[in-house]
Amino acid sequence: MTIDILWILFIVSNFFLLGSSRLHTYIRVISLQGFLLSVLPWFSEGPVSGHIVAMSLINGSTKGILFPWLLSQAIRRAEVRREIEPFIGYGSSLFIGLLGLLTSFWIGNRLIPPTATSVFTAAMALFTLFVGLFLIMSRRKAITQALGYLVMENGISILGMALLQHDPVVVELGILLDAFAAIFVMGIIMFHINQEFDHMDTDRLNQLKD
Amino acid sequence: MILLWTSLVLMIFSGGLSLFRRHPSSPRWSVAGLVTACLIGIVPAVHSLWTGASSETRLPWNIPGGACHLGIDPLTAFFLIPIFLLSSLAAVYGLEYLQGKQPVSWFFYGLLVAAMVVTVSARNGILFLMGWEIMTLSSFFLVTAEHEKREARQAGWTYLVAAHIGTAFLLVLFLLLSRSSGSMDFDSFKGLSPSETAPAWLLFVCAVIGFGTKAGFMPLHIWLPEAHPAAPSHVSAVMSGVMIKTGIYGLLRFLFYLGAPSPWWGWTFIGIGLTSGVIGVLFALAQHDLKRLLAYHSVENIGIIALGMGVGFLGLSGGSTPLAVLGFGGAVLHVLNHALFKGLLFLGAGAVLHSTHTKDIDHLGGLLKKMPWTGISFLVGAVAISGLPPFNGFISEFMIYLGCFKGLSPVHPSTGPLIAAMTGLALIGGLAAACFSKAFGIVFLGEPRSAHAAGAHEVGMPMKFPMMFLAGGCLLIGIFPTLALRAIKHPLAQLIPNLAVTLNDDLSMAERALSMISWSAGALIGLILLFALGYRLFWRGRRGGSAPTWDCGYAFPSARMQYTASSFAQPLTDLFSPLLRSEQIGSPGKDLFPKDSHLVTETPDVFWKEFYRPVLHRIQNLLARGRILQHGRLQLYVFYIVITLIAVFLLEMRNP
Amino acid sequence: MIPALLLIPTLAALLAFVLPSVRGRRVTLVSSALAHLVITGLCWIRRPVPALSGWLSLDPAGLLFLSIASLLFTTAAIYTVGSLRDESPERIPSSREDDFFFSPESENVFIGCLLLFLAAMTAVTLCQHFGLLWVAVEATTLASAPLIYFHRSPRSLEATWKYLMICSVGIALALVGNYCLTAALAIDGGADVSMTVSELMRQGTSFNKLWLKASFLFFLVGYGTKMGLAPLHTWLPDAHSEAPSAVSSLLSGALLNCAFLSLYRIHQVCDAAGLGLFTQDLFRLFGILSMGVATLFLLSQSDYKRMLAYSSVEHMGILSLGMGLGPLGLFGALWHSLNHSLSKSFLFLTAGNLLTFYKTKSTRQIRGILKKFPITGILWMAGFFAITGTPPFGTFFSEFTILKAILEQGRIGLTFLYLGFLALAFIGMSRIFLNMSQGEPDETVPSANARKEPWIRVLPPLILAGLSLLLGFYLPEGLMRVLQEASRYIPG
Amino acid sequence: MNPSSLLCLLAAWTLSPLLLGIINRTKAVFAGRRGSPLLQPYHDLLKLFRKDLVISRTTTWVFVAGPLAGCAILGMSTFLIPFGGSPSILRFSGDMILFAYLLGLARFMTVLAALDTGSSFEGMGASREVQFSALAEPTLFLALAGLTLSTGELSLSGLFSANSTLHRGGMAVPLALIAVALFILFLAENARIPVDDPNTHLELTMIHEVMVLDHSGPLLGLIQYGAALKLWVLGAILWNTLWPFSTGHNGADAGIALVGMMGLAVGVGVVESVMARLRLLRVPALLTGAGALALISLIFIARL
Repeated sequence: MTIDILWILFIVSNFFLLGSSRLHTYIRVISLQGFLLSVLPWFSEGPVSGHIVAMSLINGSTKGILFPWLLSQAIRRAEVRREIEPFIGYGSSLFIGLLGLLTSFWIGNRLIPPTATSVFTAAMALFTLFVGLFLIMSRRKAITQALGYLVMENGISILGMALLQHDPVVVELGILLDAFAAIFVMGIIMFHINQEFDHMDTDRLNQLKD
Repeated sequence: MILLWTSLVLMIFSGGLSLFRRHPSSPRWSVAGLVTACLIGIVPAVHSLWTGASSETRLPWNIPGGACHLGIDPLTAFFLIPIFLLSSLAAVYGLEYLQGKQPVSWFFYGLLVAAMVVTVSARNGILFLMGWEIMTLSSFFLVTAEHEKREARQAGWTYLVAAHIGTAFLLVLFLLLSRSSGSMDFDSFKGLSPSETAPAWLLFVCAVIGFGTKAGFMPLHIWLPEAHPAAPSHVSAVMSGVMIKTGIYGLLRFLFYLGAPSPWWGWTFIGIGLTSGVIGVLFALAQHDLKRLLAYHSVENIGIIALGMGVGFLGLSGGSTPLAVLGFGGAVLHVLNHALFKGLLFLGAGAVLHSTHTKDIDHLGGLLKKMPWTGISFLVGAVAISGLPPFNGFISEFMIYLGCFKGLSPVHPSTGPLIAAMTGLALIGGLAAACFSKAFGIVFLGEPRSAHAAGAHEVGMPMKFPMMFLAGGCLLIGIFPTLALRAIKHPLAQLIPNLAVTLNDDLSMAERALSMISWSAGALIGLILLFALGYRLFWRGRRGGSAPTWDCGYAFPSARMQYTASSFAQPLTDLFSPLLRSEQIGSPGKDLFPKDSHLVTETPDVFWKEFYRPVLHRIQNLLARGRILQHGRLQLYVFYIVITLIAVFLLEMRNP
Repeated sequence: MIPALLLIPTLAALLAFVLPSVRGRRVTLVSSALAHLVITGLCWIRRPVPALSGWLSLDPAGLLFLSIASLLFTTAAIYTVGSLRDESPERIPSSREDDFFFSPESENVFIGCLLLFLAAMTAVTLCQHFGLLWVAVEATTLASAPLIYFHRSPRSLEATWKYLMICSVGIALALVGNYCLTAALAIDGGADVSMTVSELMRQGTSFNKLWLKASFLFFLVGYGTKMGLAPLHTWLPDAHSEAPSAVSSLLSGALLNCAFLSLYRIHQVCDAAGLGLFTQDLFRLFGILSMGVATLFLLSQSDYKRMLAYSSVEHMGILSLGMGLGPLGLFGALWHSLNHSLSKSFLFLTAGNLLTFYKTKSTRQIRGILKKFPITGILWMAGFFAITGTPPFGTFFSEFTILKAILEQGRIGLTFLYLGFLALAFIGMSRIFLNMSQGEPDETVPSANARKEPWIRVLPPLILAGLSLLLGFYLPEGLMRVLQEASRYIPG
Repeated sequence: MNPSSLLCLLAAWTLSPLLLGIINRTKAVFAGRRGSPLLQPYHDLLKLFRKDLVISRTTTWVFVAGPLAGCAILGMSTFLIPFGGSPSILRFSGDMILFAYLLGLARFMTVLAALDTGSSFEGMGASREVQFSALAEPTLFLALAGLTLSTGELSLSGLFSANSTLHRGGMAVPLALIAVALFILFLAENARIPVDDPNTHLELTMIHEVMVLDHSGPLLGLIQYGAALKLWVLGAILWNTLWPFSTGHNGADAGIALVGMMGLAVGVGVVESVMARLRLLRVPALLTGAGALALISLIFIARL
């Protein structure tokens, strides 16, 4: 039953993301989610292998420490503190988040749990995924979108961690590759956006349209 | 068959010759090759038509469902002969007409002729469609040969789009036909019972729309009055004379795969025929561009062919063999006749254009004196297309009329459509005569209305000869219609196989009538010659001198005071103005002492103006609203992804 | 041979990154492309032995797409050399919006990434393992992003940002798909099964259906984003229009196919697991939707590169539709992917030439190409006929085959939608293409010297156009067999 | 060949100008004048044939060919007309079609000859002529269809032969309608009041006469003779419809037919005397009305 505490933390952190405007809060929450993720494999049944230990260490160090640090560096360089004028207000965001939670549970409950760990794995993964996507589509700043992407990654990782025992290494490699790509390539591009437009709003990035 | 293949290869080769040799004499070689190819190709066609024999060859072709399967049977041969004949004549004509300009157009010309040949002799669906589309493309390039002109581009576009949409229906038709057997070979379509593939009405509709677009059935004709005037005249002649007939060919060949015809097929065709015929000729009347006028007459003549087919289908569905024989006979014969006189008329119009550099009828006049040979050829064409004896147009219309009369019987359901067909044909005939008395009268008679016309000169032999040849053909069929009857006998027997027993009886009835017409035509010509001789002997010497035309006492008559084409047609166009919707720019002089005034009337196609253009605009505006989708914001795009994801999940995970 | 296929472009890329000489880099590019093409050609003669315990092997579909990618890359490489040479380095890149010159200092990054892109695409065609496949697809995104950003203009920056962001979201969803696939296996204890296509297909119906369905849905949305199925296509017109034309030609002709191949793989697995009808429904839905949405934008498009991009969306719709129609449809779809790639890439290369000649992407400013640049004009016209499925180009026959598949299933409504969208697209594109090609050249629009069409920029599209035309007349026996094996279509 | 047919042909050739004389005489009587002699048209023709020709410089051979061919064609059409119970010399299925188109050809030639002068008056006449004839043509065919429908015969001679079923009982009403339609056609085709006024001399109002303004001498004579022939052949068809009976005796039938033709001429004279010419714009309505009558009769017959 201890795993349910983990889930509640995930849900709360997700709603925190939806309701907050400070970029530093985002980063702290994402860091928290990274640590939560690293704990997740310990709850699965079966023996604790060296493989699991290694994975949880890698996860904790990258998602809990490395990425947040890189992002806070980027924020400092770009001199932005908070997300202003999101497309969807914070109150509405929370409400939509609630709807997303319900939908996730609706879909997740239809899927037979892949492992005996918890019945909520799929639902939680979907919900976190949804929150990440929602951040991308409702916020204005390029950096918030990158943050949203990381949240999404976390959601995916929930599923991945639950399946770690069945999973070949390649899938785990996938998560890391994905995250690296996101941080590095997006970081480069954000740097260019910053240089080109002197700020990181994506408002100017709508020239290409029909 | 080997001759046909040789002809095809030679045709494409000699057309391609013009691509590589940029020498002034290279068109000459191309044309020589083309004419030789046509002459070679015509041999097996004539043989098949005369003996009723058919042959085919099949070569492997590595396209799924496709096979290089060509064949000649009487029906094919009947369409091949005008193709070869008119194409070779028009090629000779084009040699002088183009004067070495646009050498590349010879490549497309060769391709066009070859594609037409492939289309009518293909025995495999894929090959047919390939020929069909190459035919469209090559003629598209010919239409836009002078693409620096706006009209040519517009015409080309309209043509291309219309042809493309028509082809889409053909694709459906072929695929539905091949559904039961899975093979695209025509042989496998035979003996198909429609219920096992698709409802017959669907196939029928697809065929009529698909082939009708090419043929120029009335609401689908819009490309035709644009494309024909834009093309070089020898190409117009080929397009109008034989290319649009491939649509008729398609109908004749494929409708018979659909099982027993229903009466409503006949009614549909008669309806199409009346619409195309009457409205076509009315629009022709309202035009003052000579080639556009001729193009509308193609619509009209296609209408006449459709009337004949309608009569034929009524006969088939009602079990009345004479009706079927006369109807289809008339229709098939009109295909040949139209090729002759419309080819002739387009060549004539081309000669006028070549010599005067204008095709506006209102700027011409008095050309008969300057261009006697062109003039008399054009006159022959004009009389023939009006369906007047003793020329060929009369023969085919006569057969359709006779079919209508023959089919009349009280309380029979097909009497109504037959009467409609007959009356419509009469109206078409009257209006066509009106239109061509205008076309010939204003262009060739009277005084020149402009400097263009005054400076006209007769064209050279390469242009004169094809026209005279075709005029001779018109007269030949007009005087010896029984010859033509012999030519359509085998195609008819092939079309209506279950009637083969009674075919001879029915044909001999027509033959009796036609031989009497033959005598009458001979007598008529004799009588006219007699009168002419009398005039020559007795009165010609008694000229009391010559004078100006009676001018009602007006002091300074000028050539510009002559009746123009527009004023000539005005009573009729006024009468039908609700249909024609002519547009007027400027106004005629008013008051007792009118000042300078200027009046232009235009009669654009009413279907294009009132239907296609608004509909296209409507669609475009509607779709333009959807373009907000691509709004430029990344957030929105991600939103699409989320919505799609949720939608597919809700859609597919409903019932676990 | 498989290692060679992967290693040649990778090593060449490393070489290009470090090589200081301009000429050396270009020679590396072309020669490695040719080498790759030769080895691909050898694969037709003898299929290579699988590597990495079957994770990498070349099945018929892979062979088809590998050949397309390799061929297009070779032509694009030659073309790139020409365009790099034409855009002389001493010209100063201005900050104008329509600045299309390459900046010289990034040329080594460009060539390096181009080669890496080839390596990634090769990997996609070779991967039989879903995890590895996913990595390879991700790698194509990463390798191609710098290529799109090559012009360093705000517009290309925007395009790259959108491309990266949307494709990353898509690829993340595909990763979820991978997990769901694992879950589908794990539930019934089939944990030891390797996630290669053949192994999974051997599992047959022993999957957990619901997880497999979920997996497919995630794959569909994920790889569908990469493939450009509407409404997930939004990055495509931006990226394709802003990238250098040789890159556009590769993106459209080869990369979209890679995504299609990924979907094809998961479709194979679902089909073997008895979910064939379910996947087919969705493929048809997305197919026709893509065709419809693309038509919206084709009708009066004012940027010819965007028009080509939307046309790609339309054709991806056709491919998806074909995949949703059983073996015959799949046969048509695979065939069509070949035809489309050839025609679209030569169109993009020609568009690149037009851009160089006229310095504008506006369809309204270019007139009379046929008169001014005859070869380019002919290519442009030929491209129009090829892309709209007009005989005698190969596209006609493949579109026809798909229509046949639709009608064999008796879907009359779908028939009318399919033909209707094709016709509307034809109407829209014909207006644009014809107006650009025909007529008198507009002398008020500045353009390059007339009659100056360097062969190195005209030859590659000419070759592709010739092949595209050839496929309309003749489908080689070997190719036919590959198509049939890949689609399991046995002609009756 | 039937000798009586030959006689009828000769009658057509010789007696047709007489009809013109009768019409003029009737009109004179109605106007209270004495009028010209009945044979005056013959004198006119002879005079014209003896005259010299004056030809416009604008014209070509078409100008001469028009009257020549026109007259020859109308002469040809007389071969197709049965008269007074005797069949025509040329008869075959569908000869009525040839007949209708021969009239069309003659008109075509006349119109061309008119246009050849380049005069706007003659152009105007030609324009009106083609308009009215285009409208008259369907009416003629509707009438012919009605006759065919009621008899099942396909040739003019068959339609009006002694054993034709045209005089079957119960056909009276539709036949009368057809006859009225044919009478209107008869007036219109022969340029008679109320469609055209053969005696007017105001160019702007004329149709047929204005087309031949420039023809003179023998050519004008040919035109007038042709007009007389046309009057005869169309009259013969009208009379045959009005009197579909046979006494069984050739001579008697021919006599009755001759008297009938004279009667028709008198009838035309009466109509011309008591009616005014219609406005040109109303003529299409008249012709369409005739077509409607024929159509109504067709509906009757088809149902019977």
